[in-house]
Amino acid sequence: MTDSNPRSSAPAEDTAANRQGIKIVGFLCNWCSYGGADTAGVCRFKQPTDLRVVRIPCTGRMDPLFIAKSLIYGVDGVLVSGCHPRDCHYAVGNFYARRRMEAFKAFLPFMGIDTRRFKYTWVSASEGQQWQKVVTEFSEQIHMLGPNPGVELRSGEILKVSSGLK
Amino acid sequence: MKRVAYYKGCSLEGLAAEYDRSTRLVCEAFGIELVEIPDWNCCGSTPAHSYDPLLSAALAGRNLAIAADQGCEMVMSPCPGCLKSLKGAQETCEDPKLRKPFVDLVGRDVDGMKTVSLLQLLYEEVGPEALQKAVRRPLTGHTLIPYYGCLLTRPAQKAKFDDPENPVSLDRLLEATGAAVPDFPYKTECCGATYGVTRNDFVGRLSGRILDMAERLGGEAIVVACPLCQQNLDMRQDQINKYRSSAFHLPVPYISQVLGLALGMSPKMLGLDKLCVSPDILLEDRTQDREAQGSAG
Amino acid sequence: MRIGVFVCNCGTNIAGTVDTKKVAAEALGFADVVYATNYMYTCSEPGQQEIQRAIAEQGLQGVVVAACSPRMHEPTFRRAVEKAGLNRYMFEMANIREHVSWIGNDREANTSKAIDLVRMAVAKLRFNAPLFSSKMPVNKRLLVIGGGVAGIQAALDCADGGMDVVMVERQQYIGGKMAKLDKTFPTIDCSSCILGPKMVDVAQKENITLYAASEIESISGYIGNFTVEIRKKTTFVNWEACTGCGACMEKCPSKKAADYFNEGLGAARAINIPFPQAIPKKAMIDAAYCRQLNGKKCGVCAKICPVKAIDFEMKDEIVTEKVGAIIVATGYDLFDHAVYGEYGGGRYPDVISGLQYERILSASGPFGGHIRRPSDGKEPKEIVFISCVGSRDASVGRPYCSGICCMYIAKQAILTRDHLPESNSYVFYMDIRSPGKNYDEFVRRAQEEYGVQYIRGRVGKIYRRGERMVVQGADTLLGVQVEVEADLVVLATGVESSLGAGELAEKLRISYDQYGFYMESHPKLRPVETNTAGVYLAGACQGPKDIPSSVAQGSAAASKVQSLFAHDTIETNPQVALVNERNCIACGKCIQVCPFGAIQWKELRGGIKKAEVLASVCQGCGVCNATCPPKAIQLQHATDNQILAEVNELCA
Amino acid sequence: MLETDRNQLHKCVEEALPELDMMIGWTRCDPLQTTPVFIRDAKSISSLTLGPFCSQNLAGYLVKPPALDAPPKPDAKPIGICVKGCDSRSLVALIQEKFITRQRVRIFGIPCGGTVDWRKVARHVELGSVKSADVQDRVLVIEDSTTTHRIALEEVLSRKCLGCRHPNPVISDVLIGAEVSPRSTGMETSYRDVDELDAKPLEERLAFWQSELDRCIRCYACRNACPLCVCQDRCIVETREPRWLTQHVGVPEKFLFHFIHAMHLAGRCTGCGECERVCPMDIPVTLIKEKLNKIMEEMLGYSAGLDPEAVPPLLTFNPGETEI
Amino acid sequence: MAVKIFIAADRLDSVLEKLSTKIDLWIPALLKDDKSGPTGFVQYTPGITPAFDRQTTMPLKKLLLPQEETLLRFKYQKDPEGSLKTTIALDDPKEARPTLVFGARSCDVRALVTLDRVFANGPYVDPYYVQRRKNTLFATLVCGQTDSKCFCSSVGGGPADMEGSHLRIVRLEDGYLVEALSKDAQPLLADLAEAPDKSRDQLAAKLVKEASKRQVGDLDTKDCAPAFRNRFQQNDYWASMVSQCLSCGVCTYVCPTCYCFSITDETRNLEGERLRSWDSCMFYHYTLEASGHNPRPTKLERYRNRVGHKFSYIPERYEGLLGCCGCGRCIRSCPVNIDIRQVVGNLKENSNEQ
Repeated sequence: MTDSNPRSSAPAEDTAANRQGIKIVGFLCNWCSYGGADTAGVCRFKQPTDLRVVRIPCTGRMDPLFIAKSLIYGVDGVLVSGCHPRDCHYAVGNFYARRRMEAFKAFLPFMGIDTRRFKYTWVSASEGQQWQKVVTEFSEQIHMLGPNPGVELRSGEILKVSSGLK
Repeated sequence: MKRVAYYKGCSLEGLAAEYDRSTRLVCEAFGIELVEIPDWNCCGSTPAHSYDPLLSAALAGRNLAIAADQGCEMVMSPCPGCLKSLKGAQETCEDPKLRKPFVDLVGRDVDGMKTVSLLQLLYEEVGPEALQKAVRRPLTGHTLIPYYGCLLTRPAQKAKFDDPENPVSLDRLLEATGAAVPDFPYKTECCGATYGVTRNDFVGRLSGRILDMAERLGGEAIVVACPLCQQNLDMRQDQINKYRSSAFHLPVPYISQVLGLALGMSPKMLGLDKLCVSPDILLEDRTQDREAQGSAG
Repeated sequence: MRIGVFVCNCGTNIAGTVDTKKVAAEALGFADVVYATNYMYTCSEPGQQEIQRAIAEQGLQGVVVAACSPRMHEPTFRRAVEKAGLNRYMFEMANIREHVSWIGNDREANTSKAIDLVRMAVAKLRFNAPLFSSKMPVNKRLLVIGGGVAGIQAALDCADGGMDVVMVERQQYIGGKMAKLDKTFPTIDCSSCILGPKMVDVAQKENITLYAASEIESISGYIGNFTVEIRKKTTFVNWEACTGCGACMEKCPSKKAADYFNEGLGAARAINIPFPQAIPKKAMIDAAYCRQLNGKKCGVCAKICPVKAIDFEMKDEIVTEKVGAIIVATGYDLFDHAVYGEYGGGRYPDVISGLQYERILSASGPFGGHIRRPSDGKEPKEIVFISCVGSRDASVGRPYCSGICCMYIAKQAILTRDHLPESNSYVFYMDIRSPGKNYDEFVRRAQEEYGVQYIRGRVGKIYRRGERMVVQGADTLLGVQVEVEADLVVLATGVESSLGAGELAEKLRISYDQYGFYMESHPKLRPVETNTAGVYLAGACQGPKDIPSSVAQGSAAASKVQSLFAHDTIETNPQVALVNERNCIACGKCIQVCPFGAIQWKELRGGIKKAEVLASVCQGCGVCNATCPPKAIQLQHATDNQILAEVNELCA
Repeated sequence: MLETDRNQLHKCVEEALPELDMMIGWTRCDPLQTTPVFIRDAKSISSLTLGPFCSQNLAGYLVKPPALDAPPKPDAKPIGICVKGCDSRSLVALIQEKFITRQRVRIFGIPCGGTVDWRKVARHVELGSVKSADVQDRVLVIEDSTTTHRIALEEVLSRKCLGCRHPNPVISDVLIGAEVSPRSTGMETSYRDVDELDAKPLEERLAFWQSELDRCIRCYACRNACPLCVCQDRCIVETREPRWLTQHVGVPEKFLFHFIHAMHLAGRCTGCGECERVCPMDIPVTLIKEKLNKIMEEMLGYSAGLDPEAVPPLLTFNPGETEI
Repeated sequence: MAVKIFIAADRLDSVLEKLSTKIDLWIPALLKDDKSGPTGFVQYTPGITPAFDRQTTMPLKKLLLPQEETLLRFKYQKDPEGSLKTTIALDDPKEARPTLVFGARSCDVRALVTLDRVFANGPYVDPYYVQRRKNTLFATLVCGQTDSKCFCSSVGGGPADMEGSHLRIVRLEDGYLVEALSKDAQPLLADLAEAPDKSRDQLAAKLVKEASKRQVGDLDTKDCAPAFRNRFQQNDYWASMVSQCLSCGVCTYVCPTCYCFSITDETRNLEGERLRSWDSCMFYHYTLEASGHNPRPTKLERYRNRVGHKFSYIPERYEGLLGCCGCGRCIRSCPVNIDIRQVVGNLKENSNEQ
């Protein structure tokens, strides 16, 4: 739910109290999405404060294992954003990324990790409003999902899930 | 023996009966087995698709479905109007949004079917070389004007046959009969189509222009492949003469009739007598005087 | 490691919604942080001096500034720390303004986020390593591909700048399309009068080496050190000896050779010098039409050549040139109007293209400057011009406007009235595009002074009626169908990318759009550069444009090259990939994915090979680092450890 | 029938051995199991065997250390290698990624009716006491000290063989024995186990992998048995530079290890099942790679190790594909 | 008078339940819900299924040398002025609790002899190991089911070898006869189950006598140390023996007597821990030096080292003690079925035929 006037107060009442310490890591490509986040800032488009940005040169630099490490070790949400296909500063970086991210997103649920905790998208340097929309919606989705339980086996929890394998 | 589903269409049962008869004879002569679609229905033509595209698609689609059940992959329709509806049906069946309602109405999908006009069938399956070898009564010495009309090669994306703006297939086939075929500029101009009933002044001007250019180029006959064009140019030739105070006397035979003639079939069997403007001029055998003058064909 | 953290208030931009004091206090609690303070305006002069003082006094080995976006002031702070003797890459920024203070009013949440970002920056800094840009020697020689007006302009500017220039032109003459023009708009200058001297300069300047009738065979290397192989196509004439006297042309028995220069209107001889002012003024044999070369006995030209320059055994020759930069000025080609069946599909001789009409108008043209109909040579009385043939028409894959046709139609219509005062000219147009200086006034003159009849509407069909051509179109302003009986129809065929543009782009490793025009680095801010370092663009090869813009781009590209060659060496960007040879298993995946071909094999003893990064070609995208399974290749300043360090700070 | 095939193999190897540097094949070392063998002289050719007990995928020996650090000399003689259907796909994958050239290998293709999983045999028979074992037309006959057991081969086939689509070698110079009809052609059967796990709710899938991977002892047998894991000696799972994993043996570390192995094989794994066969803790790790293979097939219509010219999908891109 | 009890098969669970209340009880159990799946020593909790019928996949060493053990934790405190003066707070590992391993086999316990020689009686005493070792009692099962891979007799052990054990368990048709061999184990048996009747006692004694006579495996390990030294340089011997090796860590991780470990500091900002974790000499990184040189670059040297360590270095250093307990786990779990008995057996022959 984003309100129409971006300049009004923060859309969701996100005081520290109901933050539950949600942490979202954002891998933003330096040329487009990091610029888009800057534009959103310059235009004062209000956003929730859960996102922590890691600047990478290009989504082509994005090894899906960074996302795996984050989600396995308890980061609540991972957002990857880069230049629109065909706009990449390095011409083809996001083409490589698109296949890797799509394959990884389809792979996560198989391992029991909620794929809704990972989102990849394309936002250019001028799309400040679009960036606000992406961050707000993704933060709300992660809040709905709550803190990431990670894969740690609670001590003593000997789980005997019978494998259906023949 | 090439098996082709034959979708006659309403006009070939009525006004254009000679087109139907000559088509069957020519196809048979070239070993093409026409399997008339049993219990075929009217394609809805312009009224249907202007009222409801799904209705028009389903009407034509039903015929395609029956043809598919007969095991034919190719459906031929001599009338461009019916051909347009058939292709419209195929397109609707492939459209993801409309596929479901279409299949519900028709009962099955019609993927993989090929829909062609008589001209396309003759040009692609037979071809000018084979035609030339089969000619018994060459029409050398005659000048024939090829007239395609507006629908035969258009719209380009759907028709996918010959060059929509500058078609040559009819020209090649007629040249194969030995006739002289000038480059006719109005080969794809409109003949006035259905305005013949409501605004026959349009037909007077548009078809008149075609007849005028044909006469100017020394044409002895305008060969057509569409019953509606034939109707405007042939049946309404006297109205046109009245409208333009001209004196055109140009027979307008169908492509199948001309080819039949060249193959040596009798004019009676080809239904040449059914034409309003008498095509007798075409029957003159000018092969001798052509040799006598010794000039190239 | 001794790290200093500087939290900026940025006036109230940050301090307004972030407790910068608390951030600094928290930062002091992190491992390795020995100094933390907050400052009013860190990017200001005193702010930077504060940092430099702290580096000296505290012996800092790394600095974190928590302020605005690094895209804004990273260079500023890097220079500041460098002045204080610290390597500029031992520095990180935390963006607590655009990403924190400006996008939320919750002071507590903002402060905790700022603290997180500072902790992440400090974590990354621990893995930073000093980086040094290496100096690559520059071979101050320029290669200009394409000898049109843009290429000539670029070559002359650089040659005047004292640089060695190598120009390669595919045709046997330079001057490109402009050489074929009679006059140019809007001043109706005679094209060869303004182009001729420049062409002569190209020929006469010692530091310009001209390879006409030659093509690029292959290009390797990188900015500052390109190795170019040029294929000198065989002309069957020894150009050192040939004086251009033209004797061979007169005597050559094969008179029906294709006359490419006159756009196929006239007929040329098998051995030919295309036009009198041709540079280089050398003869060339068109192998397709020469009798001798097609097995028949002839050799007339060889016999009468006063300097014995003819050599039927001459073969193509590959020449290698080493250059430091490349300017691509390969120009454009015209749309082939035969695609339009309704305009006759190329069957009617009197329906010609704009460039063919330009040849007819030209004194060195097939009819010596007299306007004649190509079919029967008669003087035409009614002439129809049709604009947008193969432009602004998506159905033939040319949705774009070619920009120059409206102007050259007006010019040709004016010239027609000059040549044939009684003639009538008609122009079918959709819109008139005349944006340049004195452009619209020029078109206005054509309409008012020269009585050219402008009809707003498309032409539906052209067909022959008797000797004349009927142009059937619409006049949308009067709302009627119009028919014009004309003697001559000129189609203003649109501009498209030159033949073979795609293959050349692959050799240059630059990208091109779906129409074959080369992709500039940024349409507005860097129009003459490409994404490949050291390769620049000029003229219509980058997109349809008129002569003034092409010349301007020629000079622009030349200035780019001159600024590149102003220094003896090029500083390479140190944020490039680096291979740890111990972990490299030579699987070649990095070489396969590198978009810039910046990685090559390095042969070691015993047939062992490892990957090696060319520092000056690598652009720092990091695709290789993401692809390498053993992570042997690491993108400096964005290594796995650095990114993982930032991620680990956020893990539970 | 096995007998004639074995003789044919021996004959073919005998003919080819002079031109070969060496011949890699299997030999019987235990009634129910084989061990790879590297034959250089004619007299040990007789030890070569084939059949349902030959489970190892020999393709790895061509490229893994020490072969990795000793690239073949240009004039080196080719290496002979026995390959089943799934092993042959590994060879094609290695050729695709230019670890070996086609001329480097003389391939003896052996159509495969499925390999025996000794763990499943252990459910019927006490392995230690097995004296001899043989397969006669799809029935496994085992003699131990007391009785003779007859078990239908279908009962003891390895999991990967149940949905096998490529029993016949996709590439070979010499074919030993008659071709076998594939057990399934569609994706439904070959990814049956993947679909079964995918159908479970998310929590149950997590619990399944937590309990399975909790048993993992990080012995890296699955990595070292994988023919495509050529960088096993420099694997980021063990190195401290860059530091992806710590030495902890908690479930997160094992999750990340198996994520790394799976993602490095995405679009490359040919489903030869070695990783699962060698796991001392009997963890179905091939299942993880099968899921990624299914994604590659659905998303990009690509199966690894079938066309030597094809480029693994994650090493290339297609600007047009906006729909994935 | 030796204290003996007889536990009927069906009452085994309740006895174990009772025993686990008195002492930390570890028994061999299924690690996976598959009867023929992997087994290992697990702390007894109701609901796990014991697996006494066969040798465990994972060895006993997991109990005494856990795969991951925090040696110490450290935490830096920074003093407020920001200079890096730091203090380190160490915390000692928790005390080891008295433990009973019920159901290990003689080869498992035999392996402890080697481990004790290295960790407890060697020049450097490992406090962590010694503490656990002293607090652990072993109720060892006389081994009834040996298979083709076992060779405990050839390395000084035997199916009924009770060295190092405190209780002996004999498997009868209908239950288990447990006899305390050492005094401090006797209180354990108190009021667990009633004493066995005479017939069972005699039957058990007969079984024990039979087992101790049985010769398991025929590997000749006499003076294998010098034989190994002769073979050391012959690379083609090792190539012919173990070219098929994958150099993975299975054989070392399932081997009861392989005790190599690696110590790493895992730090996070200001805190961290010193971690001891299993390592394997079969891994490349085991001997990779900082310079990049690796004295054992290929799997052949590494396997040679493994054989040498067990059958040459330890015997020469510890008066003929062998570093192998003949359990055969490395043979059973090896992905390519390398048989160490073949490699050791052929050490002596001068011609190295297969």
